[in-house]
Amino acid sequence: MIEVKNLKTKYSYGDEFSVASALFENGRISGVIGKNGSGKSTLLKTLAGQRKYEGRILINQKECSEYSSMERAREVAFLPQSVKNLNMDVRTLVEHGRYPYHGNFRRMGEEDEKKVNRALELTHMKSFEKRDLYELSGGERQLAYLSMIIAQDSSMILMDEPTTYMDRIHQDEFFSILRILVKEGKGIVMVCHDIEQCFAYCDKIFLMEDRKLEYAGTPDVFTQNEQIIRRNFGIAMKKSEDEESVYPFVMKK
Amino acid sequence: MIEVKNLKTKYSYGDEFSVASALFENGRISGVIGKNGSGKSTLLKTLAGQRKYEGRILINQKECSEYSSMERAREVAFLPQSVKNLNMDVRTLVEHGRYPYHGNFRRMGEEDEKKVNRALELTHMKSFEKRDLYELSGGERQLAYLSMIIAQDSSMILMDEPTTYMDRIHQDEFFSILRILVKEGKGIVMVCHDIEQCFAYCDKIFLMEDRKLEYAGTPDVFTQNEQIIRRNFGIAMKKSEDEESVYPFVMKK
Amino acid sequence: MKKIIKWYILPLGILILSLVAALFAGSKSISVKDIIKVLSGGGSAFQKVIIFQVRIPRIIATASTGAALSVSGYLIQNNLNNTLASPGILGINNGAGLFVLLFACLFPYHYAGKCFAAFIGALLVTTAICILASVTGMSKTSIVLSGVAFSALCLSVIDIIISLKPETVADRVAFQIGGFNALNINSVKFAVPFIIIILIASLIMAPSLDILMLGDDVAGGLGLNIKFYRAAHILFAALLSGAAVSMCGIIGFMGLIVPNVVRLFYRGNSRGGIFLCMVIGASFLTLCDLLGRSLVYPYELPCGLFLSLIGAPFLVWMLIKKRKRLGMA
Amino acid sequence: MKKIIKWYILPLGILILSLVAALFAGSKSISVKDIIKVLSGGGSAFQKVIIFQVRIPRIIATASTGAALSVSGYLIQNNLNNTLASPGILGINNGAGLFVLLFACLFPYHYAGKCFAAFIGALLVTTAICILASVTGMSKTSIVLSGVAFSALCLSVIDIIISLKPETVADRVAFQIGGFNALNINSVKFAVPFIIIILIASLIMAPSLDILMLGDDVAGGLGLNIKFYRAAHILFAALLSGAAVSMCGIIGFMGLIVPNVVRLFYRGNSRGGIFLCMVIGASFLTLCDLLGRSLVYPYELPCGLFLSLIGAPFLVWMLIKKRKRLGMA
Amino acid sequence: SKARTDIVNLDEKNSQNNEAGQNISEELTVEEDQTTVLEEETSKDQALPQRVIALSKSNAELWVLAGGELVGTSEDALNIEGIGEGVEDLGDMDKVSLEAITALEPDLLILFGTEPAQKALGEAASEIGIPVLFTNIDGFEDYEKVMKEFTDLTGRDDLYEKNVVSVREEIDEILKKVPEGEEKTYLFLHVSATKSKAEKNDYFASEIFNSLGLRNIASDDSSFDELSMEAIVSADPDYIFVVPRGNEKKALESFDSIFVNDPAWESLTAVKEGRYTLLSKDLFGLKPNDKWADAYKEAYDLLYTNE
Ligand SMILES: Nc1ncnc2c1ncn2[C@@H]1O[C@H](COP(=O)(O)OP(=O)(O)OP(=O)(O)O)[C@@H](O)[C@H]1O
Ligand SMILES: Nc1ncnc2c1ncn2[C@@H]1O[C@H](COP(=O)(O)OP(=O)(O)OP(=O)(O)O)[C@@H](O)[C@H]1O
Ligand SMILES: [Mg+2]
Ligand SMILES: [Mg+2]
Repeated sequence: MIEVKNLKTKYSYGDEFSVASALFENGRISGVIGKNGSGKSTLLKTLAGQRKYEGRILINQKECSEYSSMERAREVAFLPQSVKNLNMDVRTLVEHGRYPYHGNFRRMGEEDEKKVNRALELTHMKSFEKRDLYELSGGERQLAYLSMIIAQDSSMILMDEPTTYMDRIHQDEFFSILRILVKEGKGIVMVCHDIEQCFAYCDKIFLMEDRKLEYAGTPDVFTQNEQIIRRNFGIAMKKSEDEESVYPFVMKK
Repeated sequence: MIEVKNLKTKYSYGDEFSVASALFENGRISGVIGKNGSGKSTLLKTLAGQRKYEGRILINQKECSEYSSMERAREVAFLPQSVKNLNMDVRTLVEHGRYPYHGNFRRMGEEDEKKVNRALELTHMKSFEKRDLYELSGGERQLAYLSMIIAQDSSMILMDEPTTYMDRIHQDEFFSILRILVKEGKGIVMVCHDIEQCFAYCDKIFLMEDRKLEYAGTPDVFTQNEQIIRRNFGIAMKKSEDEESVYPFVMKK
Repeated sequence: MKKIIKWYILPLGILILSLVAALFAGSKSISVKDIIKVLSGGGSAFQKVIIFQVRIPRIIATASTGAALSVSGYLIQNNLNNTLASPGILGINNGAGLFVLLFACLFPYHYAGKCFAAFIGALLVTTAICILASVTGMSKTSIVLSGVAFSALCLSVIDIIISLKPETVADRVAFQIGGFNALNINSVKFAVPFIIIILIASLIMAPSLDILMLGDDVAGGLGLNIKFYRAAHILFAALLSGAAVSMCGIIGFMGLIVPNVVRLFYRGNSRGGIFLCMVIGASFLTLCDLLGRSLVYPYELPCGLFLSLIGAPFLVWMLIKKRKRLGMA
Repeated sequence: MKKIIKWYILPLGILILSLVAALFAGSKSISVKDIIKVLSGGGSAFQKVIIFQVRIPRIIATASTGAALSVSGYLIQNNLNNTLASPGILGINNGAGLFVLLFACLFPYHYAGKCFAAFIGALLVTTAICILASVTGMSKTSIVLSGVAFSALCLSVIDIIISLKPETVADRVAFQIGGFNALNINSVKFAVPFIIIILIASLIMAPSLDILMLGDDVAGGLGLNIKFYRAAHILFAALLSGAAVSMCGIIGFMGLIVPNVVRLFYRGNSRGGIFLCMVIGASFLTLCDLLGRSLVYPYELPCGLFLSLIGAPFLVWMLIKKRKRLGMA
Repeated sequence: SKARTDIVNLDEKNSQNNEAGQNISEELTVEEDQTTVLEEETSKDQALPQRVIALSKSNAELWVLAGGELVGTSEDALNIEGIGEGVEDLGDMDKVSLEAITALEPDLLILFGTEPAQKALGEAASEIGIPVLFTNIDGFEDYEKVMKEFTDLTGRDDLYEKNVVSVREEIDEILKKVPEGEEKTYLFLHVSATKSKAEKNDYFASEIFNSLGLRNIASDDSSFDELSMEAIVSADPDYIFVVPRGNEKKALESFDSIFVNDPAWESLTAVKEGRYTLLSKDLFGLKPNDKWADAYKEAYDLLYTNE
């Protein structure tokens, strides 16, 4: 669980980012939406302890900055918006997800192996485990990093546009994986540009506007407050009436 | 116009990629869809003259490999799937789009400046022109590269998942930009994972399956051949009956 | 307009000032008045010799060496996207050193010839690097590693020669330290026109360097012949530093510090960067050499000393000043 | 299983073979029989001196220097994600060289003490680099440029010392070429335990090196204290090469070639990479030194000669063999 | 050893007729049997060099010993006896500025033929019209030859008599006293502050000890010059001679520490029995020139009188 109060952060120039208060719960998928440049990535980075901030970020009741970095990584995993193309095979990458546990000293134990294998199976990347990241397609690479984050097995998972480059089937699978993780009690915070998907799968939605997080609520609430969505995305959302429809909420003009 | 016949290409290991025949026309938006790893990026790279190939790729009636690289760049622009985060300001980046014209020798002329400014205006990146790529959000960076490709002003534009990281408004704007370009007679080939968008905006759709391009047709044709889409994406498409719907074709279960 | 003053007029002004300073300062046996007399056609024979045969060639040599080495470093660093790349690390210096040594063994009493030897050495090694790199794909890593390999190879041959003919070690040391105190006028006549031509060529080709930095995918899409230009810039760099080295031996850190400093404070395109490297490198080395030859006259201090002594703290200062930008890269 | 043989047993076997070869080969005045006699407690006094005071310390020194320099290079290169990085380019060698020279001026002819001086020099310069780099954000570029700056600074002070005391130039050259023929047994006693401890420590810390390579964002998310580890690896590298340099002066290219070759043929994690660098570096330098001291006995050739002479073609061969992988990077 | 003296003698008239830099430099390689060529050359050219620069202690000394006067010399030569007050200090012999040389308007520049830095300087100087003379001394015989040339140039045969012929006689005197007996071995070390290097027979001081009946353990004529420690221990020389490169006084204070504390050195008989000696730099480190006989005498005393 991540609780945020009066959070403020800033780049060397430009306006301040702020969050008055927000709660990202365990067992929930929290979606962060907003325009380009509204500050979603900055928020996630800050929550992950990667940026200096003022105010409070309580991760499981303890202030983020009071964690040692390894402890924090056991509580919070973070997948950045763009990831590196490395000369490294997929399995090795995924094994690095276990770093917060074995650190430098312990070797990969049975437990670790199990977590790694499970992550690879969840993402269907088992057959790619010996392949190099350089030799993967964009979507496959994204799945490899996703496996790493799953292997990290932290109670909160922050993901910045994780479905980038994924095809539809993988996106669907991705959300079912999230469901599995959420059932295990993990909390997910993800940034997402596909509003229909977001409304379909997220339990709670956080909207960032102009470097501020000011609106939060269930998809239903947002559907009712049409103008907020329309202002940011040029469309509104409504409950789908078509029963063949893939998503429960669909965009309307 | 790009005409492809019996195209074959291959990585150092793994199966061959092949296209029996395909025509990417001017004045059209051609969408390339397919699963992760089906070979979309490889196809685009090959069309852009970035890979060795067997068979024929005719760019405006002339074999791709017979162009000098500068000539080719005046005919075909190419935006790769992932782009670099550089220490360079946006305007400089966009000006590089003029390289195929002025090369090393000529300086940026009035014509060039005009094209650059127009590209920046189309993408609404004019106000960012002095910003560094490092200081941009993911979506803003994507728009910067898009401006560069537009400034390149080639008759064919190949784009690999260009809407990555873009928010909904920018995506809409992106497609209206494409419409403008298409009206000017340019041909667009783009890879896209959002099927609804693709069906809404593309004039012709090319589906890659297992490293082969075997199906091509208008959105209507694909809508009729349900099983092909379903096999690849887990859903099918249908004409929208809802008149509030944003897209003319929507997914169905 | 402010930009033009800052990036063009100011540096050029500094260059001209340093050239003039270097012309008028030096031995006390010839006063400013004398120099003006000589320049306007008068003066004694010996004053003419000092000005026209000693001082002016030396100034020309320092300025062009400074420009050549800085631009050479800039080309290599931007081309390979590697702050640490320099003519030295790519084996160009060792190649030149090897040929100087070979030449010293074969024709021990032809000193003037060694400048051709150095130049040819630099060129041959670079050609070898380019061939190996192109066999291995002309990627950045393959160029860098080819450079390391040939650099090491040349060094081992140098070691063999020194082991077989220990008396050549002095030749080696003299070459390695570098300096202008015993500048040979023939080497200036050979190297300087050459350096000027290549400098102009690299200014012309500069835009391709910008495009290379966008990464291979994007650069290819913009119609850049990546392999060709990558090789061309390396070759230019080699020609420049080969010509410089042939005049004055190895002047370390010039090709490493100046381009890095320029890149820290200048953010425009490569043509501007090359121009700045050229002008700043030329004035900086001229001033360092001026210090070296006048501070303890008639003694000489190696100009490389001042180069590092002034350049390094300046780099530190720039690093601290620009630390915000560094954090992002 | 095949993996274990290939990456562990085979390299270790090679190491043991080279150590044994180095023990038995050498001056003709002592035969294999004699050596066995000495090792089992017998032999004449003079034979004992040769084996225990000359040959064994030398083998220990070459093996540990080889391991230290290779691992040092590997740590720096992976840490900074830069093929060209090495102890030399980061100023560690120049720092050690400066202190050796200072020491030579203050306490000439205390041969044993110069090894501490070298070591302390390397350490001080690295500390300075780390401080400047941390002020400027501890990014890769800031470390690299801080290294370049301090390296240049040390070099300029070296130049000043040599200008003031020209007789020290011989010390400078001796330090720069490096070798084991004038090995001081006290420096071995000091440096080797040290090297062993740091090697073990870097094997232990290896996983953090892997994580660093994922980039700062991802590494931070995995709980790595990026600044701390980046500094720690640099410091380890400095300690290793400082200790090595204190025994034998600068042995160029070791820290550049071995890690690059290892990275070309081995694709596993950093712990394996460090292990391979260690073992291959140790056997390679031991063999090179064996060649150096036995080929022209009673004279010696510098081991660096064979290092480049064998290492460089090997690197070329690896480059050609692995050219497909290179194309991607 | 072979003596070579190369003269790059630039005729002033010649240089006026030709365009700058296009001068024809006339290079004479004078081998042992060609000394006459040089004499002819100098006798034709009656004008004696008036403004001479010698850029090393040894060369300056030779020129002064031959009765010449200098206008400029390198720093290390300034304390030589017989150097006048007005002689210009030109700095470190490796890094003399061409401009400083030209400013003295020399008509002869004497340089070492073996030093590349001086060689380069010589070429650059002759390029702009300064006559240059290179010397190369590896032993007493070379000294004799160069002195012959110099005294011929200065016309001071009396000084040749005094500084060469009588020295030669003194040396012969000493050599006559050398007792016959078992051949002892020695190791000659040239030490700098951090390193020691064994000298072979081509070093001038080795010639002295060899003629006094000793044998250098580094005695072959290969060109390799790093003697292996194993070889030193195996050869176990009877004497070790040490000459410092740097400050002599400091070397005297601390040169013991080179040999003690290191078990390999300590095991040598010469060290155990204290037969290692620091020799004076003036006689055995630099060419002794007119004190050549003193060097022989000191070596003789060390070997035979002290016992
Ligand atoms: N290093 C930086 N220095 C200055 N400004 C920055 C920096 N990084 C980002 N910004 C600015 O901060 C704002 C928010 O950036 P952020 O990356 O958080 O946006 P985002 O909501 O993730 O956008 P996107 O959907 O495009 O990824 C943007 O306007 C961006 O230009
Ligand atoms: N350098 C390479 N070497 C070997 N195989 C490769 C290489 N690059 C890509 N591949 C493989 O080729 C296949 C097609 O890759 P490509 O990038 O063209 O897919 P894509 O359709 O663009 O996928 P995505 O939607 O994930 O971007 C993938 O299975 C990938 O693993
Ligand atoms: Mg973002
Ligand atoms: Mg792709």
